[in-house]
Amino acid sequence: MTDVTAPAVATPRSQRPKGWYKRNEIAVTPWLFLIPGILFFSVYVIIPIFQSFYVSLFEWNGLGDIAEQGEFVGMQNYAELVGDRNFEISLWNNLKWLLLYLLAIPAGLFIALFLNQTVVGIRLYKSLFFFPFVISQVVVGLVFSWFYLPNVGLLNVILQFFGFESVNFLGDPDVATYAIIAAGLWPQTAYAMILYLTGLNAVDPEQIEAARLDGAKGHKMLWYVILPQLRPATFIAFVVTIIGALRSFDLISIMTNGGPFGSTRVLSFYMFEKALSEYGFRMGYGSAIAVVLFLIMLVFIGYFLYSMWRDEREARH
Amino acid sequence: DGHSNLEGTLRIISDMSNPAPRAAMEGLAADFDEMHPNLTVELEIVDREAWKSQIRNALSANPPDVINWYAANRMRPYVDAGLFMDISDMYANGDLPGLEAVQGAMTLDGAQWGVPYTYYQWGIYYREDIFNELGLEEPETFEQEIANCQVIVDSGRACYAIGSKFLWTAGGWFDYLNMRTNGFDFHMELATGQASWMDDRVRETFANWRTLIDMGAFIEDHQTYSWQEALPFVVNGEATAYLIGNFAVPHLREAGLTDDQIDFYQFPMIADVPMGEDAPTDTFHIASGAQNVDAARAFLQYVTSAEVQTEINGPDALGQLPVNANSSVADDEFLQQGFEMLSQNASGGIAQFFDRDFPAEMASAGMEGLQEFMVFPDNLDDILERLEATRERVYE
Amino acid sequence: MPGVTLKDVIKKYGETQVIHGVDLEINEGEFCVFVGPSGCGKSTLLRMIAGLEETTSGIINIADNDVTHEDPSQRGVAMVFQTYALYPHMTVGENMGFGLKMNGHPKAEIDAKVKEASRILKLDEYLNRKPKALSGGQRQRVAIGRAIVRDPDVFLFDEPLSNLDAELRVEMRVEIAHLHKEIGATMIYVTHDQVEAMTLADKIVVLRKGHIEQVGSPLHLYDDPDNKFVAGFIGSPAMNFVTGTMTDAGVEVPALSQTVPVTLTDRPSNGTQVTLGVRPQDMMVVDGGNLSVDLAEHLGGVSYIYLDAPSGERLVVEARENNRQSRGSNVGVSFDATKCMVFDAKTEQRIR
Amino acid sequence: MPGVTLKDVIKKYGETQVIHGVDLEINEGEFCVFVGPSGCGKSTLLRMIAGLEETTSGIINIADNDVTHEDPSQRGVAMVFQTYALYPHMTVGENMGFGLKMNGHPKAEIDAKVKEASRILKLDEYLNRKPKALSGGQRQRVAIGRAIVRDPDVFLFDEPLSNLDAELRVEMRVEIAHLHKEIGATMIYVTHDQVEAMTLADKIVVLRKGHIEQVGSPLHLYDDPDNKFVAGFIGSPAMNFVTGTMTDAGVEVPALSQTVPVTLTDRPSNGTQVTLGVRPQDMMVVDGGNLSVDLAEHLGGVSYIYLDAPSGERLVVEARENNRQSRGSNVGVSFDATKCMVFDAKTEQRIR
Amino acid sequence: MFPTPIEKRPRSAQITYQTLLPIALLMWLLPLIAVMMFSMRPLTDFTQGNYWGLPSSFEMFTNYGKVFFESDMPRYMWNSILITVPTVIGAVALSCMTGFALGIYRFNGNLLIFFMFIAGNFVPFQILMVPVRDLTVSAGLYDTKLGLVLFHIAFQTGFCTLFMRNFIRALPKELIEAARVEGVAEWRIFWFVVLPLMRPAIAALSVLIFTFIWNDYFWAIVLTQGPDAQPVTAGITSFNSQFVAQYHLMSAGSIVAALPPVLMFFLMQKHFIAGLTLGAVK
Ligand SMILES: Nc1ncnc2c1ncn2[C@@H]1O[C@H](COP(=O)(O)OP(=O)(O)OP(=O)(O)O)[C@@H](O)[C@H]1O
Ligand SMILES: Nc1ncnc2c1ncn2[C@@H]1O[C@H](COP(=O)(O)OP(=O)(O)OP(=O)(O)O)[C@@H](O)[C@H]1O
Ligand SMILES: [Mg+2]
Ligand SMILES: [Mg+2]
Repeated sequence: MTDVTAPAVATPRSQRPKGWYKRNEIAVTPWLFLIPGILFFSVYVIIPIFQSFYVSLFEWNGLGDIAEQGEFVGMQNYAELVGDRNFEISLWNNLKWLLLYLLAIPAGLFIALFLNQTVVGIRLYKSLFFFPFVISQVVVGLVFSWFYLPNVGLLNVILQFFGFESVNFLGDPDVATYAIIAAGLWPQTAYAMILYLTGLNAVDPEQIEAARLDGAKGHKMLWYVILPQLRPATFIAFVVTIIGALRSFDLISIMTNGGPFGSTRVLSFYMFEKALSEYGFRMGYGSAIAVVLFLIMLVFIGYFLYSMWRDEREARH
Repeated sequence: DGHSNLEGTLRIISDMSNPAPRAAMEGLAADFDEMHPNLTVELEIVDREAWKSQIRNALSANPPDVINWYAANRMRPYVDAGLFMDISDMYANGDLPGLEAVQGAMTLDGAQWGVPYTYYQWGIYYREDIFNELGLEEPETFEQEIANCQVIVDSGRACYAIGSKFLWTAGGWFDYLNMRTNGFDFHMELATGQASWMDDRVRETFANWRTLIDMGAFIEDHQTYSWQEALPFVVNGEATAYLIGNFAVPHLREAGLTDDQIDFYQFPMIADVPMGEDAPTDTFHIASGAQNVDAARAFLQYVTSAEVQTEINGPDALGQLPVNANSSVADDEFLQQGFEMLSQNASGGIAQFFDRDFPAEMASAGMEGLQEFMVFPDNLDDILERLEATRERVYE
Repeated sequence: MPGVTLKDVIKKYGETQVIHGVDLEINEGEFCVFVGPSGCGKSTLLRMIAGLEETTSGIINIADNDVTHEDPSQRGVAMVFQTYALYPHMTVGENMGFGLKMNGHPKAEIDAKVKEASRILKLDEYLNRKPKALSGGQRQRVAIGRAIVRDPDVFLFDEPLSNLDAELRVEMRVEIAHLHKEIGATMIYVTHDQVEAMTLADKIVVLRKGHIEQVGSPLHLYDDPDNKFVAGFIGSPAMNFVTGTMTDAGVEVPALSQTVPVTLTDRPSNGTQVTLGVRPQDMMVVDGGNLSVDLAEHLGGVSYIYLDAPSGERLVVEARENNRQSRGSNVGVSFDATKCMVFDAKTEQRIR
Repeated sequence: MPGVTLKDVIKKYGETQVIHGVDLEINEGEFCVFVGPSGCGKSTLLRMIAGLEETTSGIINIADNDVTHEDPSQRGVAMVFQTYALYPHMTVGENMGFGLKMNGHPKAEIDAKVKEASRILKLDEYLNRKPKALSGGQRQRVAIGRAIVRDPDVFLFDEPLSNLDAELRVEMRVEIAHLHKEIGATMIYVTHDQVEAMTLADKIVVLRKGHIEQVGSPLHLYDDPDNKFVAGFIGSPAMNFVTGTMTDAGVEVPALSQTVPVTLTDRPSNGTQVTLGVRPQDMMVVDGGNLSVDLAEHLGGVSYIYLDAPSGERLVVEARENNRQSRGSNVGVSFDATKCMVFDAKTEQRIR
Repeated sequence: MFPTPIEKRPRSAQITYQTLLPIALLMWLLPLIAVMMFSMRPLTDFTQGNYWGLPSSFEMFTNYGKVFFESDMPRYMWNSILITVPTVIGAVALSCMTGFALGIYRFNGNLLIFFMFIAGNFVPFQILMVPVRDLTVSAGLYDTKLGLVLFHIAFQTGFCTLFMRNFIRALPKELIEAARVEGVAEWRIFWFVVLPLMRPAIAALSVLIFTFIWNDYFWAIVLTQGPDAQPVTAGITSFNSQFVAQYHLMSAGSIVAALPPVLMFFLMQKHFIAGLTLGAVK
């Protein structure tokens, strides 16, 4: 090696002085790209979650400033929830939603299996079957409330045609929730169907052939070979269905507005009713309901994040 | 006069979204705009049902100058929150001649918070032709009512159409049954939380109601319909009467019923108490955050003036009753009857309506209970317990 | 006769025919390898034997039964796939036992057979692992184990080693050879790897474009190919081909500036265009000549010397010694004329 | 001295150290190949030279500049990736010119350089195609072209041919050799393919577990490995190893029932456990002996004969002739004792 | 393929399948078909109880004409467009950036931030309702399209980030490394290398977000009122109160409101489904 000054002249490309940004480019760039997203998301999503917790500690009618108009009541809103029958009804209805909404998964699988063929025009059939998912829940709600109309609704016309009594699906407190869930299952099943159709596409054909050589047929093939491979699709269908069930609001609002006499309320609707609806002036109470809903959802979010985290970890190794 | 030099913009949000009121409101705004060359009137008409929940947002940020709302307790949250402007001085100054009689409905905490612009009677609208066919008379007592109803039910019809999906129609029934059974004062005690829902008098009201329910007086599945959706039952003759406000009349006419086919009678007497009536008043208010207060006040004066009142409540506009004592009631069978009923026959007092007299939370829980009662009368005990619990919390 | 017999087997996908009337006999216990360029129909033929593709026409016999229209599971065959096609959600043991379980065999019997197979394949300690936790070679062994367990008449392999790296491939190749010796079942094996074909096969079937080009033992195909295609396909590095013309003295080859004195039984007339083929192993580089050295690759034990002829043709010579020819130097090649093969330039058929 | 120098280079990922103090000098214009088993750190080392991985400690010099903490773009290196890493949305020409364009070179200059590179790589007619429309070999050439255009001091290749099929690999290997001859830049090349390493390298670096085992020319490593690992790694089929004990007469090898009379300068004491290594190419099968033939693979030109010793050890012999040893027959092996290598059984170091 | 391809089954099975398909479809879409039939009837059919018989006259054009010319429907539709399109652009732009940052760079807290986006994306709306409404009101954005747009952008950024990050993750990282070796600045890598490769993801997300936002109802009623700012989903309720019990018009209105996302789906089907599954499954 000769002296140290020579190379600087010989290879100018490496010795250029660089600015601070240039030197820290790799470390700084991601943050620059993240800032707008994080900012927006924090302001509108993350911070409001905590604000909701905060509001739930107040008795406040939503008019004026919470610090002035609101009254700090601590956990009292939550205490009141415990004895609130409507809350209890909502909770039970949410449970019904959770459980019955899951029917969308087997139903979607069934339709997907039915449609997983390559006959002429099947693409059109598939997209038409998917239709309900694209339509707004508001329209689905309207469509189904007309479908359910007592006496003149199509469903009742059909029932009567087969000699059954007409049923007031949305007017009977014992039936209404199920009727709304059925309406909700319509688009949700379509969603699950799409997930399964793509899942079925991704099933390794050689494994099916191996299974055929192994003598697995029909439902055995489905159970032992296909379903396990559809696990990712099932997982996603599960996640989106749970979330859909807990978020159910539009349908209830459109179809029964919580009625008859509050029997179709779920937490998300009850919360809205308490906080923002015509007679609802209890922001604190509503927020407390939202917090409970959030905590329930947190179980599922946690589960989802955990499995994502597991996948991430595996992907790295 | 001094108003002609109004300038700037006057922002009005109105909930008169049904076709006829909408046209009336639009005309009103246009006229006012024309009267004041330097003033621009911006009118936004919002859905009437939606407005009930949206008003608070509208008042919070960038509030308009003038808005629609309802009288009585329904104003309470906004008055408490300081969102309505106190216009007591207008009443005191005599800026609002002819409104003395209705001032009460606008009064909370000893001050006035807005002006009424229309009100309407409630009562029983019925199919005159079917009554004639069955040989029935307008009843005056509850016994007659029940007897009539029996005839109607026997003829294969329901006596009353009602659409209780949005609950408040059931509130109308309760108002009347309770006012007739126990009198106006007791009804108000209940509304203000002084009387208990466990009171035997309340049970008596419900017992009367139950008589009707048990005989099949109401149409089936009413909990599924909105009030408009129940109208076809009357139109088609499947139900003969409808306890409803006068606003239903244009709808009935539009559906093809002539004035020969529909008529109106006052809710019949049950107990020997002075007859109270529901006559809900719709109102205009100035938002406390209004930018153009001068124009807003002028507008309030304008709508409540005798001529304008006559005009906008006319049969081809709102088709309701004017609030100004100096204006004239339109030459309309129902308005005339209603006006007469309210001015002559409402000796008990005039109530606003269930959801306006009761505080919001009580009203909401209450009407839900009423609807449930109409479907499952056997649940009464449970319902009353619930309402009582709510009462204890709401009025604490 | 047991084994597998194909009679005029044809496969069409819609209008396109991909197998053109194949006749083939595979004896019981024979190890038969299908080779051929990509797309020639090796997999299709194998899958037709397995019953995974329908046979458009013709007859397939396995162990003397006509199975042309049988269900795959009824044919007494087991197949090992290129991608292994292991069920990812089952353990190794479950994977191997799955076929028996589906066919209602009692658990004890399944366990015994899985044990036996895992012993043969040295998979004992992995029986409870999922395929994901295995290396490529282990997975391949499991796939073979799954086949063994079912005790089939015929094993079918579709490029079973092509997803393994070079070292492992050699190892597994040896294992498959052992396996065949040990259980003695008929095996049909698809590969495009020459070495696999040469080392494993009792019988090689060379396919091209849905036709059989030649059938025979590896050395037979190596020593006595029927045509240029087979000659070029079998042997590595590939046979060198140079064009030449028949003369009285033999084949005149311009590229080498020499006339090769071949002896042919069925000698074509003088002036016929022919192709002369010489294997790199049969050539030697000699000093002085009209070929220029382009590159020499030294692999330790052996060297490949790439030569450019003035005619633009290219030759590869395999040299045992590490003799270093410098790039660009002019050399010639010498070879034994009896080791040359002559092919018709047009039909590409061997002239013997 | 130009070229690339590594001084005590260390790489840690968190707690795990994957490169353990590597010292290496690569001369200007040299073709240096890194080989070693999977996971030994070849790619990591290469990426550290490229600047794509940070260097935990140690110094990297390129063309006499300390670039240890420089940005990749400042090091004067160009890299060719295993997956080619071509930008799919750019044409071949754009791909090659992209780096220059981003660094603000004038368009005319870019065009000229791209032209030149495409001439060298015979890519002229593809300049306007997208990578999708190219074959694997062509894509690889584009990737190389992208490197050439930047006129780097050092070319880095990470298994550039491993995604190509066997035939193309041979072809591209030859092309890379040509390229190196033509442009004469320093090249560092990672591969796990023995043949590539042997044929391309001026200098092979054998890595194991993040350590350098030996550095040298291909034939040097083949002929004179420093330890058992290198001896076994270089050469195909791999060297045969049998255990033995030092005696006066040489190494006594139970597996072969013979004592091999090796001559060692640095002879260990009698009784020392050693490993004897003999390459398959250096052995011959002879009749009579205690080894049994397990399998013979005949590849036409050459055969591999697998032998089992009674001790359980396994030998491979490469035979030129197509002599058929039947399975199970007992044979012996003969070899020249001077071609044997002796390794310490414990340290696995060569004993010379 | 599972189940066994029908063309490999006996002829009878094929015929059964071919007939079953349209029947199943018909039953599946029955409620929708009913509504479509409603929308073509005259009012008199309903007043006369003729809900399901043959229409007494075919009034499709009258009914849809009414929707378009006698109601606020066109305004609501226009609002929906003005809300949806900027949201799609905003959310996709933001998430391209966040996805790039999270998908390409390794830094402390990467996974944490990523999980924050995912978790936020699954949160029930209700917990945001009160604070977001307050925020919007106090920013003077209540009952403005901008208020809705800003919120939607923020909220959708969660989902879009999940989607984009996973997509970018799946890109070969050698592409980025190759660019780095060539001395391309990081933001230029984003612009010239990554962004062009994200085109399919951007298309998929755009269609998906379009439908999500178009169909949003909850936030529309929380953050807006009246035909100035409300999108069509919320508008349909006031449309329905304008034409209450006039099923022919309500049906026509609903169909009109549902049409854009349906069209979007049909035109961009491939992307739409890619969006649903890639975003979720990957
Ligand atoms: N489902 C199909 N429809 C139409 N043509 C097909 C189908 N499957 C295969 N082919 C065609 O049949 C021919 C033979 O294919 P096959 O897979 O048997 O080739 P192969 O010899 O196995 O090739 P490889 O070595 O690449 O695996 C090919 O030309 C292929 O294009
Ligand atoms: N990001 C990382 N984090 C932790 N360990 C890593 C990381 N990248 C590589 N390693 C480890 O470093 C070691 C060397 O990896 P490297 O990729 O350099 O091996 P290689 O020799 O190139 O192998 P191959 O031939 O399979 O490409 C391996 O053990 C690997 O597990
Ligand atoms: Mg194949
Ligand atoms: Mg590597």
